[in-house]
Amino acid sequence: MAQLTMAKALNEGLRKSMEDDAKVVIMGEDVGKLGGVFRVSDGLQKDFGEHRVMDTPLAESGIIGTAIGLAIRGYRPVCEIQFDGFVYPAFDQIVSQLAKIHARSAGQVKMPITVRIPFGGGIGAVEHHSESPEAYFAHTAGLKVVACSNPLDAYFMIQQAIASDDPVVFFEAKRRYWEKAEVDTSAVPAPLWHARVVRPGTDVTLVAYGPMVKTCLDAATAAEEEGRSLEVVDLRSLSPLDFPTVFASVRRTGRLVVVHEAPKSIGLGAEIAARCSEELYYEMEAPVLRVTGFDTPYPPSRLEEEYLPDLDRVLHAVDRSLGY
Amino acid sequence: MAQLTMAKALNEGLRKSMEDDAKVVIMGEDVGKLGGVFRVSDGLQKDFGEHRVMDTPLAESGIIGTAIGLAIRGYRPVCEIQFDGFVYPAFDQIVSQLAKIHARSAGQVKMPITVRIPFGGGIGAVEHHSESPEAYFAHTAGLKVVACSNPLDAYFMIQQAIASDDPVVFFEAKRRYWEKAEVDTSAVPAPLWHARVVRPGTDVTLVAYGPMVKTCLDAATAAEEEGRSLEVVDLRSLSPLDFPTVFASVRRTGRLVVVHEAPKSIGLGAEIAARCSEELYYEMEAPVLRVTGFDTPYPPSRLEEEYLPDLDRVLHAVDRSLGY
Amino acid sequence: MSLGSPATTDLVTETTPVATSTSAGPELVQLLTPEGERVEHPDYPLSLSDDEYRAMYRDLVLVRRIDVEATALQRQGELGIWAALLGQEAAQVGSGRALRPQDFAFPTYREHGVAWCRGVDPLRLLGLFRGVSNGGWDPQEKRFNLYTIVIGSQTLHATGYAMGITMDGAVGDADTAEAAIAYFGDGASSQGDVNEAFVWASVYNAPIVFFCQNNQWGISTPTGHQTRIPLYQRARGFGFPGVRVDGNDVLASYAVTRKALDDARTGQGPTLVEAFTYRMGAHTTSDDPTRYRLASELEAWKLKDPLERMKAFLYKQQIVDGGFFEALDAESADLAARIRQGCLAMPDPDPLSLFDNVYAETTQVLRDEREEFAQYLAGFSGGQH
Amino acid sequence: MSLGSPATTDLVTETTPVATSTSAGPELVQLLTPEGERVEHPDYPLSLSDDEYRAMYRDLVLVRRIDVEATALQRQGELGIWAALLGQEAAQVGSGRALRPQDFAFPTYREHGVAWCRGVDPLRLLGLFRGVSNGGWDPQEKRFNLYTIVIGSQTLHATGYAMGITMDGAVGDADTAEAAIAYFGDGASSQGDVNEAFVWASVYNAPIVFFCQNNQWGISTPTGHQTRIPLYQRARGFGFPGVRVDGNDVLASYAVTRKALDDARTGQGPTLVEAFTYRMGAHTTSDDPTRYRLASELEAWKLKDPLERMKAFLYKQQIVDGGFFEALDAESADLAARIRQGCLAMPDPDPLSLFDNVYAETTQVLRDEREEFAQYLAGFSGGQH
Ligand SMILES: Cc1ncc(C[n+]2csc(CCOP(=O)(O)OP(=O)(O)O)c2C)c(N)n1
Ligand SMILES: Cc1ncc(C[n+]2csc(CCOP(=O)(O)OP(=O)(O)O)c2C)c(N)n1
Ligand SMILES: [Mg+2]
Ligand SMILES: [Mg+2]
Repeated sequence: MAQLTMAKALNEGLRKSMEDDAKVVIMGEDVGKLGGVFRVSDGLQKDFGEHRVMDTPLAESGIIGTAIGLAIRGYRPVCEIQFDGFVYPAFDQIVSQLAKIHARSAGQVKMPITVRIPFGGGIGAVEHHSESPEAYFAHTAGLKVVACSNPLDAYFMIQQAIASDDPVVFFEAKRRYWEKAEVDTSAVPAPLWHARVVRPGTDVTLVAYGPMVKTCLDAATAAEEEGRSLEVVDLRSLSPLDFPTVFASVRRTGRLVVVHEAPKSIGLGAEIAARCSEELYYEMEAPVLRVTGFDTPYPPSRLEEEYLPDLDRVLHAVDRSLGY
Repeated sequence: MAQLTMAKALNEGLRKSMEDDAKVVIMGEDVGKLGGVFRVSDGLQKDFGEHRVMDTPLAESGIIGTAIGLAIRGYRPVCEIQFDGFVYPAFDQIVSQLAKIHARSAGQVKMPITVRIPFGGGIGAVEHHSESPEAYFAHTAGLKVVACSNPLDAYFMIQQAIASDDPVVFFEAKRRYWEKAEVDTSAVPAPLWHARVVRPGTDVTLVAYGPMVKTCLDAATAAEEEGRSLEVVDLRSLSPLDFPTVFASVRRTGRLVVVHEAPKSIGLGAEIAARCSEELYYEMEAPVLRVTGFDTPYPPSRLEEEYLPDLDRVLHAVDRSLGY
Repeated sequence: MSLGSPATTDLVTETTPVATSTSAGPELVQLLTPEGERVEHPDYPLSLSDDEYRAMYRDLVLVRRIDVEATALQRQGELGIWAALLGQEAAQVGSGRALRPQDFAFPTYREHGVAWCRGVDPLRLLGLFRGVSNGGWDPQEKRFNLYTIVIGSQTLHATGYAMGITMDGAVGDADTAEAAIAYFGDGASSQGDVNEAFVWASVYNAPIVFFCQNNQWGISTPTGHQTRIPLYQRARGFGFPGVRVDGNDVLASYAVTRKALDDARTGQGPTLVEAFTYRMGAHTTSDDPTRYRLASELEAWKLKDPLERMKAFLYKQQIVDGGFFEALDAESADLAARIRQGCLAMPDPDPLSLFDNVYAETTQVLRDEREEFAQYLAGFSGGQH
Repeated sequence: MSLGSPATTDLVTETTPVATSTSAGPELVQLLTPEGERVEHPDYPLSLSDDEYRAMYRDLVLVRRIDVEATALQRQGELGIWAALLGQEAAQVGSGRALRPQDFAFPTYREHGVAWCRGVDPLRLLGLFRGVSNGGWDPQEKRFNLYTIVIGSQTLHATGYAMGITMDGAVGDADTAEAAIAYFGDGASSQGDVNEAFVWASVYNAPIVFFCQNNQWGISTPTGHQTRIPLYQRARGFGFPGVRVDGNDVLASYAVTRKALDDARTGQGPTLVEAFTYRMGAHTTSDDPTRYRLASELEAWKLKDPLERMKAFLYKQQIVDGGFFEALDAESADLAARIRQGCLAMPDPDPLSLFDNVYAETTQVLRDEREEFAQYLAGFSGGQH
C-alpha cells in the first residue's frame, strides 16, 4: 500500500489500463512529453511510445472526432481535455456523435471512449480554467459521467471507465490532485455507477461529488463538534445517478443538502432535489436545499473563495434544513 | 388584425425590427434567397439587401463567432441555427464568448445577439432535427433563453429579443410554425421575461413552454370534460425563469406538473421542481411531477409519438398528482 | 460588389453561381467527355474490360433507379424525407468501385451510390428516411459507416480510423494495405471539423482520401459562398495534394479515386479529391430549388448527365447491344419493385425499443423509465384511459 | 517513423523541432539581420526617421521590462500566473506599431507588446493575471479587444468585425479606411475556428490581417505537430496571400504588417502573416519547458534576440549615443516601479461584484441570489457564525 496523490493514482490507473489492454491509447494536448499540464499522464509516453500516448494538434473537436474513428477501428481511446473550459469546441462531437453512435447503430458500434476533464475551481487560475460543466453532459442521453474525489477512487474509477464499453466523461477534481491518501491497489473496487456513503450520520444528508466531497467531510467534522451528525454521500457517478443510495440515506436522516460548485440553476442539485422531493414526499422533514456556485460566470480568482461553496455555507444550509 | 401562422408572425417581427433599427442584420445558412428552410426570413433579403440578410458559409461556430465581431462593431445580429441539433458546433462560441463577454468587459461590451433555433420534434424528421437543447443554454450564466409558443408571442418576443442588449437564445416551437392565430400588432406586449397564465384553473397547475403549451391547453380542455380545472402557465422565458408567476399559480392550485419534450434528467422541469419544492414546501399538496422526453436520444420518427409527451401522458400525471 | 455579400475579386472563380458553376476549369481530370468520347490523361491511365465497363454502367442505372423509387415513395408518404443523389451517380459509383474490400468508407446522408457499391441493401437506407431507424446496417460488416447528418463530423471519424490503420501497421503493401475514404459536400468544406480533419490527416500522414462532391449547392447556398478558389486547392494549405475530377465521368472518378486510395495505402498520405458535379434534384424532398436557382442551370448540366455519356460510350465502343439495355431495364424494374415492397412491409419499431441500446450497459435510471412507460402503455390496453 | 506520431515525409519541414525550428527557410522576409545589418526586400521598402527607429527600440525595451516585472511579481505571489512574451517583442511591437488608430486588434492572452502599442496601461493587463478581473480595459476606447483565452475564438470575432468595416463602407481610402488584425499562435492554427475565420474572411473579402506568431511551441507541442508545411502557406488553401516574416526583426514585422493592413483597408482582402519567432521563456509561469525542449534550442535563438539586433543596428547606424540608453534604462526602471506599486495596491474586488454585469439588464433570479448572499455575508459580520 502506498500513499498517493490523486494525480499519481490516476497515473497509476492509466498505466494499469494500458498494460492490461494494448488497445488503450491516450490522446490530447501536451499529454505525451510533458505528461499533461497536471502530470496525470507523466512518463506514459516514455514507457508506451508515441503511438499509444499522442500529443495531438491543438483542437478539441479533432481529438474527440478522431478518437471516435479510432474506436470504430477497435481502439479504446482516453482523451484528455486540458481544462474544463476547453471542452466546448468538442461539444458537438461529444453530444451528437459520441453519445449517439451506440444507439444509432443499434448497438453494433461500441464507443469505449473516456474523456478526462480536470474540473472545478479553487486553484487561482484565469478565466475558463475553473468551470464545472458536468450538467451539460449528465443531461445528455447516451453519455455516462463520473467524478472522482479521492486517490483510491481515482485509481479504480479511471480503469473502470476505460474498461466500460460506453463513453464516459470522467471529471477529476483538479484542486484535489495533490491530496494524498493510501491506495490499496489490490482492493476490490465498488461498481463504477454506485454512490458511496463516505461518512455515516443521522441528522442531515450531504450529497456531493468531486471537489465538494472534502468540503462536506470537513463540514461534517465541524458539525460534530456542535453535536450534529451529518451523513456525507459521494455520488461518484453523475449519470446514471445512483438514487437508491441517495434515497436510502435521506430516508435515514429525513433531510438533504446537495452541494456543488456548478451554477445552481438546472445543475445536478436540481435533479436530485426533484427526485427526492417526489420519491420521498412523505418522508422528508425539510425541503432539499442546495449549496452551489452562483448563476454567474466563474469569477476572477480573487473572488473565487466567495463563489465556491465552503464549509460555512454548507453548515449554514444545514442550519436552515434543521430549522424546518 | 390578421390571422398569421407563427412562422409568418416571426417573419413580420423580424421585418419590423429591421425597419426600426438599421443595425439589425440576419445571418445564417439559407436565410437569404431561400428565406430559411422554414421560410421565417422569407422575402427579407429581397427587401433589405444581401448585406442585411446574409447567406453565410456552412459553419455554425463561424456564424456565432462573426456575429460577435459584428456586435463589437455595433451591429445587432440575428443568427439562425437551421435546426436544434446543429447548434452544437457553435457551443463554444455561445457558452465561452457570447455568454461571457459582457461580464468579462465589466459591461463595456454589449452582446445584443439573438440566436434563433427552431426546436423540438413531432415533424417526422430524421436524426438531429427534433431536439430540445434548451437546458444547456438555460444552465449557462450570461445567456437569456426564451421560447415562443404562439403567433402573437412570436411577433413581439422576437422584437423584444432583438432589442435586448443581452444575448438571447430564441427557441421556436417548430411544429407550431404553421398554426394560425390573430396577431394584433398594435397590442402592448408583456415584458419578455414574464411567464403567462394562458388558461386559468384551480385544481392543478401545468407549466410548459414552446410546443408543449398547446399540448397542455388541449389537456386542460379534455380535463374540463371530466370536471377538472387545470391552470396552464406558458413560461415564455426559460432563463431567467419567472418564479413569481409560477409560485403564484401553484399557491392557488397546490399541485404542479411540469411538461417538456427534452429529456427528464437535469432539464427545466428539475429546476422548477426543486424551486417549488423548496419555496412552497408548506403549500404543496403533492410533489411536483414531470412529464418529459425520456433519457434517451431522440428516437427515429416512427417512435416520436411515443417519445413526446402528449395529452394522455399529461392527464395521467394530473391523475397521479391528484392522487396524493 | 454588394456590401456584406461574398467578394468579387479577381481571385473569385465562382461568385455568380449560375454563370460559372458548369465550368470546372482546365484543371479538371476527365476520361470521358460529355459526348461519350474516351480521352486519356497522363496521370490516370485506365483500361477496363468490357465486362467492367458494363458493370459500371449497370451500377449507374440501378443506383439512379433506387433513387427515383425512393423519391416516389417519399411523395407517397412512405418516407419522411429523401436526399436524392440524382446527378451524382458517377462520382459515387466511380469512387465506390475504386474502394477495395478492406477499405472503409464514411458517408454523409447522400451516398446511396457508394452504399450500393459496398453491398448495403438499399432497403436499409430507406429505413432511416422512413423513420424506423437512425442507422440501419452493420458498419463493420460492410465497411461502410452509418450515414452522418451533422455536416462534416464524419471526416474526423474517417481520419481517426485511418490513423488506426497506420497504428495497426496496415499501410504499405499495394494490395493488402487499407485506406479510409471520407465523403463530404462543398458546403461542408467550411466546417471547422473538416479543416481539423485536414490538419490531423496531414500531420499523421493518414491513409485517407477526402472525397468532396462539389454539387455546386449546399441547399440554397452556391459554392461561391463557401470558397473563392476551387475547392480542391484547399488541400495545398495543409500540405497534401488536391485534384479536381469530372464527377459526372464515372471512369475519371474511378481512376482518380483509385490512385488516391493507392497512394494512401502505400504510405503517401492523404489526397483531397474534388468531384465536380451537380445536384440535379432538390436538396431533399422537402426543398424547392426553384426558389433559388435558374432552370437554365439545370438544363446546362443535363447535357453532362453521367448516365448518358456512359451509355453513349458503350454504344460507340460497341460494347453492348440492345439486349443488354433490355435486361438492365428488367433488372431495374425488379429492384424497384423489391424496394417498394420491402419499404411498405417495414414494420414500425416496438415502442419500448426507445430504451434499447442507449448504452452498451443500460442503467437503473433507464430501466425504471422503461418499466414505468411499459406500465403506462399497459394501462391503455387495460382500458385505464 | 514511429506509428501514430506525426509524419515524416518529404513534405515535412518541422518534424523534429529542435533540429529545424530555428531555420525559417528562404521565404523569410527580413529587413534586419540578427547581427543588426539593414537589408532590403523588394516588396517591403521601409525608410524610417531616426526618431522612429529609436521609438521602436524604446518600445522593445519597455515591453520586455513590463514582462520581466510581471514575471517577478508572479514569482512573488502577486499574480496568479503570467504568460510571458519574452522573445516575441519584435513581432508584437512591429505589428502593433503598424496599426493605425482606426484599426482594431484582437489579441490572445500574450499580446502585451501590442497592448502597449495600443496605449493600454500594463497595469490593466496585470489585473487579469492577478485575478481581480477577467478583462480590465475598455476595448472600444483602445480599439484593442479583451484578451481571449479560448484558443482561436478571437479570429472569428475579428473577422466579423472586419465584415462590419466593409458593411460600414469604411474600406477603400488608403488613409482613413479601417482594418482588423487577429493575433493567434502556431498551435491555434489547428482549431476549427481559425480555419472557419479563413473561410469567412476570404469569402467576404474582409479587411483583416491574420497575424500568427509561430513561436515554435504550443505549450510542449512543437509546430511540427500542428502542420507539416510552413504555416503561412495555409492561406493559399483559402485563396488569399500568406507571408512569412522574421518575427524577431521589428522592422520587417512592421513593414510586412503595414502592407497587409494597407491591402486590407484598400479592399484587397485578407493576408496571413506568419511571424517566425521563438518563445524564449516558459509557456506561462506554471510551465516547465525543460521537460520538453533542449537548452541548446534556446541558446540558438538567443543569437537572434530581437532587442540585441535592433540595438546593434542603432549603434552601427550611430543613431544613438550612450545617453539614450541611460535615459531608457531610467525610464524602464520607473515603469517597472510604477507597475510593481500599482500591482501591490490593486484592491480585491467587492464580493458582491460577483453579480455585477452578468447581464446588461439583470434578472430577478440574480437579484435574489445577490440579496441572499449579501444577507449571508452580513450574518458573519454580525457574528452569526
Ligand atoms: C452542422 C450542420 N449544420 C446544418 C445542417 C443542415 N444541412 C443539411 S445538408 C446542408 C447543406 C450541405 O451542403 P453540402 O455539404 O454541399 O452537401 P450536399 O447536401 O450538397 O450533398 C445543411 C446546411 C446540418 N446537417 N449539419
Ligand atoms: C480551446 C483551448 N484549448 C486548450 C487551451 C489551453 N492552452 C492554452 S495556451 C495553449 C497553447 C497555445 O499555443 P499557441 O497557439 O502556439 O500560442 P502560444 O501560447 O505559443 O502563444 C493551450 C493548449 C486553451 N486555452 N483553449
Ligand atoms: Mg453540395
Ligand atoms: Mg505557439
